[in-house]
Amino acid sequence: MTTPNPIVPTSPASPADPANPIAGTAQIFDQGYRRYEGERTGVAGAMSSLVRATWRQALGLKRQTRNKLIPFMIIVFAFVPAVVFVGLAALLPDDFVNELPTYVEYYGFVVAAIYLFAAFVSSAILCEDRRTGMLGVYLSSPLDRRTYLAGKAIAFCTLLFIVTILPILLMLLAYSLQNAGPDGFGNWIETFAKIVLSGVAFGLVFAFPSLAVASTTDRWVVATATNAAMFPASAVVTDLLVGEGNLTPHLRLLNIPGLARELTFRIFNEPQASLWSRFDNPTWTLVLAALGWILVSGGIVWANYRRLLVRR
Amino acid sequence: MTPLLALYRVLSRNLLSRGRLTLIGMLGVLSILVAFAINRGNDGDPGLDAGVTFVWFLGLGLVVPIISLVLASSSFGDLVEDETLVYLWHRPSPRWMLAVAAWASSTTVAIPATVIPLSVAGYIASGFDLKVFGASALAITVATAAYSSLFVFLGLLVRRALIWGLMYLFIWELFVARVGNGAATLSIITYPSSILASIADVELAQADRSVLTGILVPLIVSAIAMALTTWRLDNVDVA
Amino acid sequence: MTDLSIPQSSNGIAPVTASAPPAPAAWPPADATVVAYDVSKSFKGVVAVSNVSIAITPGVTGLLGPNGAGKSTLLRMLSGQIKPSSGSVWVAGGDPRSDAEARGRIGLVPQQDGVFEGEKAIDIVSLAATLSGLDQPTERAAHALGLVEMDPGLERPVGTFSKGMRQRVKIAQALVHDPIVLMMDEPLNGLDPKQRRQMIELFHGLGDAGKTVLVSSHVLDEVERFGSLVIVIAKGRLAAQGDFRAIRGLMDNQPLRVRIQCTAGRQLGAALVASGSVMGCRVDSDSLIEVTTNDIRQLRRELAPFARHYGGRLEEVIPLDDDLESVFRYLVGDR
Amino acid sequence: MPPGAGVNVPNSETVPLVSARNVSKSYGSHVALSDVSFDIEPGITGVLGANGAGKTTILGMIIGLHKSDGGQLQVLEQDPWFAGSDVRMRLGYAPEHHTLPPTMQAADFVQHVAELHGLPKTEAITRSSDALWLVGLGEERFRPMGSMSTGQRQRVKLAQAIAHDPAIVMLDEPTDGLDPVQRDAMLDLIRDVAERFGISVILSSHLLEEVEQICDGVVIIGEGRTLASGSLDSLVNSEATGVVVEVDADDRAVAAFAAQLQARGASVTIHQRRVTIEGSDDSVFDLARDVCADEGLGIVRMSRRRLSLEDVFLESLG
Repeated sequence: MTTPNPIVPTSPASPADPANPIAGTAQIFDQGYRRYEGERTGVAGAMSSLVRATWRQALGLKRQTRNKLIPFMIIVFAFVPAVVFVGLAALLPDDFVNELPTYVEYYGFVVAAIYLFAAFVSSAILCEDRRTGMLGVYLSSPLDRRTYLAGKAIAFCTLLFIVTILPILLMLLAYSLQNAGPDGFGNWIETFAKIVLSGVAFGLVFAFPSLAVASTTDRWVVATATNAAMFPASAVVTDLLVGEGNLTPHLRLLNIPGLARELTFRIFNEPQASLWSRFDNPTWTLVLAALGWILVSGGIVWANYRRLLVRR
Repeated sequence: MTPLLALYRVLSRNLLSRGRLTLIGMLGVLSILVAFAINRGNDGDPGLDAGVTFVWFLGLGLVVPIISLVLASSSFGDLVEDETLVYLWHRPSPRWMLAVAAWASSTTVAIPATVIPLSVAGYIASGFDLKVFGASALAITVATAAYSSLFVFLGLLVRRALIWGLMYLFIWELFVARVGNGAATLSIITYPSSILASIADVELAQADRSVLTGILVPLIVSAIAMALTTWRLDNVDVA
Repeated sequence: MTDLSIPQSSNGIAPVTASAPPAPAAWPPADATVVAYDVSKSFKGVVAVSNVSIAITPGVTGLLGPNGAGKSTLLRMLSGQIKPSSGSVWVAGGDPRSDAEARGRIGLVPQQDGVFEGEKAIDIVSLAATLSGLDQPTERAAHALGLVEMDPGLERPVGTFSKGMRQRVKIAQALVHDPIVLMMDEPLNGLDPKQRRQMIELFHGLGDAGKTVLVSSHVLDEVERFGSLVIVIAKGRLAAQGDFRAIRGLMDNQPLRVRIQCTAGRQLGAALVASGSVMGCRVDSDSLIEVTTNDIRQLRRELAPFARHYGGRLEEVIPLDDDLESVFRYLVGDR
Repeated sequence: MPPGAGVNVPNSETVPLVSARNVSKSYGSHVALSDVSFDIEPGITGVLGANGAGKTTILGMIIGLHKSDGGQLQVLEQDPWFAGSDVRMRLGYAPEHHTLPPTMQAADFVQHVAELHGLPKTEAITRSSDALWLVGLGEERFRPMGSMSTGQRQRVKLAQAIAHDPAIVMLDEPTDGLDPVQRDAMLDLIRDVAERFGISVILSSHLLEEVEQICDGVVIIGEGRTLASGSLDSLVNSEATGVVVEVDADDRAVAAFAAQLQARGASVTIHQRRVTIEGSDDSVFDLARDVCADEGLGIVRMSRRRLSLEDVFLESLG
């Protein structure tokens, strides 16, 4: 389609024309905008374009440097401990390597970075589209509200997995190279799977509530601030209620960071490290609570978007 | 209706968006819940210290400045953002009225959201001590009024007032002011904390001023902030 | 209208005296209600308006100019919304920036769409009335809404209004205190053709009642209906002020072209050339000619008798470049 | 691509691009459309209507955002409600508002919208660039859109609407906020898109002068009904007879001129200095000429009487 398109002259001069010896040695090409007759990719193509555009929007890619600043700073925060531990593992004698944090303990170092990332990215990808009228552009493309939200959610979750899975995989890789990783291939694969699974669980528990908050407003500053305050607040308040107020420990299921961490502990089957967020609930209630968070938050998002009058 | 009242009315209605009301309501409910928790944790001990510390730390330290910031900074901030300030600004009514209306509206919207839940929460957390209730109510009213005046000015001065305000709160009011005495004199939180400490007769860090000082200084701060806001209104370029 | 001028500076070649206003004796006119004296405005070193001196008298005046030429900036300086970097503004008795009373005599329709989204139309307009210190603000507001043909009883918040309805609320709040001077930045934007016509009639009525109505617009057909007085801003400077037909008359180096359709076109053209009223004549067909003239009035008078003389039926006489559009294009340097 | 393939106007001799038959739509008790019927043929069609007359609703229905309560709506031979994605893939849409993602570069934005409408990435990249060159923003295409002027944004909006080569492009107030010079340039561009590339244009505008300038067809919606639709020529040329003369004279002379005309049996109306002489045959031209010559009046302007679109519009609103 992009090859030059020669214009056939209406009455072409014959190359053999003796009176015009240079005829036929030149051509003028049709350039620039033209019709498109090729295949169209349909809704699937639109979704994939939406997901890629959302990644760029969240990370400030293909934009000026100041738009990249916040997301990349947070990502760096999430990776710094991993890099430090990898460095320590390389430098320290083998005996000490066992003293380094385990994979699941890593979340304790980066939970703040993760919820800041969730808070920032969720508002960046939802609020901006409403404020700039981009949502109207999407809804006049093959996408509709459902596919739009699905694309946004996919893009958001995959982004979150960058900070919930990758640093820990980095640790796994580095520890393995230091011979401090899991013994045997089977164990290695199992650990790998656990890391991915816990990263997914950890990410999803943060992802949906922050999307729900972002769906209520079109000002990203407000959404980011509310989200950033909501996660620690849910931890502090439930801890106070259960710890100080001796209320039912099931209230801890409302503690988003706590729930997320506890899920990872259960996946790795390790004793919990935290002293004050002690979960005694059986695992199935934790899973149920996580699903509840996801469903309720997803419902809030859908309710907000279903009613939304789109400015077109 | 006088111009001042009309301004007050439109500005308060502008502040009462669904999102803000939800936020305020949630914070109120949370404070009372936490207060109950503290009360239960006391197990019947006289909880004067616990109640005052709760009001001081969570109330004056966090809830009051943040609610004041959210409301007061958007009082002009929203108008600048929506480019509607001109409809109030261009009218011949005096500019100080506009400043005072903005302050009064954000304070009166904030007070039910701060004073009521936090004083009640302090009352509960202290094991139902009326002195704590009174002290909290006065201290929080003063703090809300003073913070609101500052943030009304900030909302007119800068575009991203929420972020600048949070930075000011966390760096100055909640950190530096609790470290040194000199800095404490120059921060708002010292004065309502002093009211709370004096009336309830409890020791709190950097809260050794008299009740009178505790009331007067925030009032003077509010007056200065209003004067600055009026000056800024006179000189601002309005879209 | 005698007050018209094309400052040399409009062509970018500023003579030494370009910043000085016209001779003080004649300027500003005694009945001027809006006067700007040598105002300039720059934003962070970028000049938006330079050295504009204008006086505006009662009646409807159209404010024109290309996008980015400083039109809105000038209007905002005249209304007092922004402070000139240099120069001074006087409107109806004072500087609108510092003098609240003078400001109170202005009705302002700003360019932006924003209104108080959560309020009802009647509340917005009566708020404006209250702030202007009027008694019975609700009655005044209902009256003003009636002027723009809106129902004062409308219960919906303005946030749900279409652009055209918001625009009329904006106009109503500007009219509610019966101002001496009305300044409106693109007030017809978003209105449908019927509403446009109503508003133009309203503006005419206000102008006839002795108000000074300053309206900026991008739509030249619309401005022609406001009346013939215009102010043209180009490249941050005052390019022209006055009756646009008179401005056209000052454009000496731009002869007028007229297209004529007449069954005896050829003979008519020859006769017009012979009489000296046209400088050139292009014959497009036997019945269609295009003539170029510097003496349009003589040409107009000769058309009917000459056509009759040759027994030609005159079917069409269309001046090609005496409208506001060509004046505009000339002044903003795009021909 | 074979030579000549670029000229591929959809064959719509028989089937219109958009056809509405008795379409109705209510929101609760509010009737937005009661009975709308029209056909939109290839070329440029202006959709006009008073504010709140249901114009936005019908445009929303064409892109499949609302379901009609009754009647039949066909866009590109499909029902847009049931085939929303397919229809929207072949539509281009430029919204009315001027806000565009401020941090995004124009080229990325146009590319993204082209991809959304089904173009593979490599195609989208080249066509984004082509479209931006076409609208005259070639050199500006890597600028963030937040730094662009209204005129440039309007061009970006056009570019994103046509980059994926739609069959129909819908432009909502495409000249809003443009100055006269920019407006003419934009209208030329739209003409170009329609004529050179065979993309049919549906545009909504409040400026009848510009609709008159570029549209081939017109649909007028009022109070939820179609008030008029058809080709522009058929609408403005119906029943218009007579001649309009503008004379170079003061009001009194104009009145005298009119009186003379009436004395010779003509039926005359005066609007400012413009005198309309009604009459079904062309002798009215001679009459106007003769009276002007006798009275020594200069003729400023003279033309066959023709309804303006504004007349049609206002009349159809009743």
